[in-house]
Amino acid sequence: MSEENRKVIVLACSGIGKVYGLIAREAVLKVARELRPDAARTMCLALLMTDDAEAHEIINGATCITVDGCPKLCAAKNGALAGGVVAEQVRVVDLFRAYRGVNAGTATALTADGWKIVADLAGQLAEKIDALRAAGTLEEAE
Amino acid sequence: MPETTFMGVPRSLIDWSPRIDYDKCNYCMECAKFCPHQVYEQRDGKLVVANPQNCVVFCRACGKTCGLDAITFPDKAEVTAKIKELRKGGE
Amino acid sequence: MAEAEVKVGIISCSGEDLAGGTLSRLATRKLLDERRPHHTVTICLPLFLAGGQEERMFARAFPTITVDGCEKRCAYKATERLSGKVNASIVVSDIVGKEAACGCPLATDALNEDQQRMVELIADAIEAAFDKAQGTRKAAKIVD
Amino acid sequence: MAAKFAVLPCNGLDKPAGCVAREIGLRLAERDQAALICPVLAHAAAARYEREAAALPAIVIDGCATRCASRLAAERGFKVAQKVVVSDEAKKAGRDLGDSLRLSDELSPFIDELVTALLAAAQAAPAAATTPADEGGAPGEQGGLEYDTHIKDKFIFRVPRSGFLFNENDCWLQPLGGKRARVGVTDFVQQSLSDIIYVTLPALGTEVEQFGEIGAVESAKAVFELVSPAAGRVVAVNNALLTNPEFVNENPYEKGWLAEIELTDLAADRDLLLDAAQYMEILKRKVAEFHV
Repeated sequence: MSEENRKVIVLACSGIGKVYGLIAREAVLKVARELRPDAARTMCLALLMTDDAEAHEIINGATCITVDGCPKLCAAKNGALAGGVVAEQVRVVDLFRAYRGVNAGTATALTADGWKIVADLAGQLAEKIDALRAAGTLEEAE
Repeated sequence: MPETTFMGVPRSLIDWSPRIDYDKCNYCMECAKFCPHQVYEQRDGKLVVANPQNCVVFCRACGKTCGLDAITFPDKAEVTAKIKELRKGGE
Repeated sequence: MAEAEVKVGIISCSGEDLAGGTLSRLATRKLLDERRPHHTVTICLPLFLAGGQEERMFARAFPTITVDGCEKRCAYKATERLSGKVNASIVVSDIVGKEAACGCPLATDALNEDQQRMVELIADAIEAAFDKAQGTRKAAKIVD
Repeated sequence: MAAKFAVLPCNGLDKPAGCVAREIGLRLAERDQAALICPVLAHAAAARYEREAAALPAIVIDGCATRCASRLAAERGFKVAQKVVVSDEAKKAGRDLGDSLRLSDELSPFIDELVTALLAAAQAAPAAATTPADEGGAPGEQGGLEYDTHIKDKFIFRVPRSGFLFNENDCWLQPLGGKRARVGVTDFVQQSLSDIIYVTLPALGTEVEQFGEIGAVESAKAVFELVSPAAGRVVAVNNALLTNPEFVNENPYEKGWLAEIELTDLAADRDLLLDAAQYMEILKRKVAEFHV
């Protein structure tokens, strides 16, 4: 198993209608590119909806953390449907209960508060990735 | 603009809108920011109920934003009775 | 009954693995928010699988334009397969070049001036497709 | 013959009244081919009786004032057509239920009377308790209710075809039979608010006037305070919404209900309420003015 395939797949929901989807996306990009580039990778959720053989091979049996904006759980459902093993499932709306009344921005652009939520969420995702690594989950997935 | 109604009664005949106690109001404008129906306006730094007819009959949600309790509403039972009466009269 | 105006649907790929995903999203939102705010609707692409019948009807209810980051054209393929016929397919890499589209994914606050110009260019292409979609398809009744 | 009612007895094994409740349930099931609901299983496996809860009006039999069966019925979404508390009935009839957990023959006529009365009352229950099957339709995907819909762009607004009353403040009331009724918001509210992230439930025991506040739902966009369609006392709340506020988005008429009230005087309040067809007109007007 290659180093790349040992990484946790952080799967964002592709939400484009509301701020929650953008927060999911930004947090996933942040954790995969800045916080844990050696332990996490992104994948295009849209690609998993096509019959792309290569993408399905990568996700099949791989450990995933899904980050969904809303309760429709597009990332969790599509990730599992494509064969991914969803170890953790996060919903941005749940996070918002701790940020009641905060204006996080829109589906297009985040406010400073919105970016703060992204940073918090990305931090949480990094911890989850560390925990999965410590538990040896990723080795077993081989 | 066509006449709006509530329960078949012309909105203009229903006395329902926020009252501001100016002794308590500190002009924080939280109520104005909260209300999506443009009931409030700020005129020369002062908060006014500019569009009382826009107020949703029996909605009191903006009152919750006022930490100083400067916003009150008419008596609900009286307004209800008035609406019932107007409905009867209109039949 | 008055004829309901039919809005045009725009579906973006949102690709999380490449810059084209960010560009396609932002260009799509440009149409929705700025250029044709009252005449466009969108839907999150993965809802075709994660949602219900209501969501899958999307491309049958609206003339639909898909916007994809790269030549894999996931939004186009998934929409045709799961929802309905697509009126126009925009591919970001055809407009801004493969290099720009297939680079690292971008945070929305990390676009440089070139990339911001690219978003406008892509939005121009969507807008042209939008005008065509509205012009060629007479308003069908979907309400009531 | 298909069952016409679901029967949910408390089955209380540690009290004579509970044993009487169980016996009433059994006799109802024998006399009217009613579907017996096991309260223990209903509690342990939430999905087990979903079909019955959605499709059949329920007769709920509580042994004592703890009213376990009523609570369970509310939690599991049963449409309660009739309910009875055995200890209350015994008191009214001047009957001593004794100390034994074994039913004595002496109680048999008392039990039969209650069974007969319950059946008669349930059969004469108001339209609100009738099932979609009775109205000639099959239970829909959403549960037991049938909906009329109004579509604007990609948004679908549903209004339950029957069994509900509405006010112009986009709140509904569903009479459950007896003096009970449920209260919640309509699809207009949940579609306008978008993802609901916080629900404030009214406190149990609160007395609410017609058009008084009865809870609130909140999204990132706005807070919506529920305006009660009728006067009453809050006797139950949907605690599931505290952890799953999205139930209001998923179906505000069924699993997204907010509170159950004991009605003060529905006949008096009815004057200012709308039926489904009237509310649909109001909803269409509001949707036309509404920009997402």
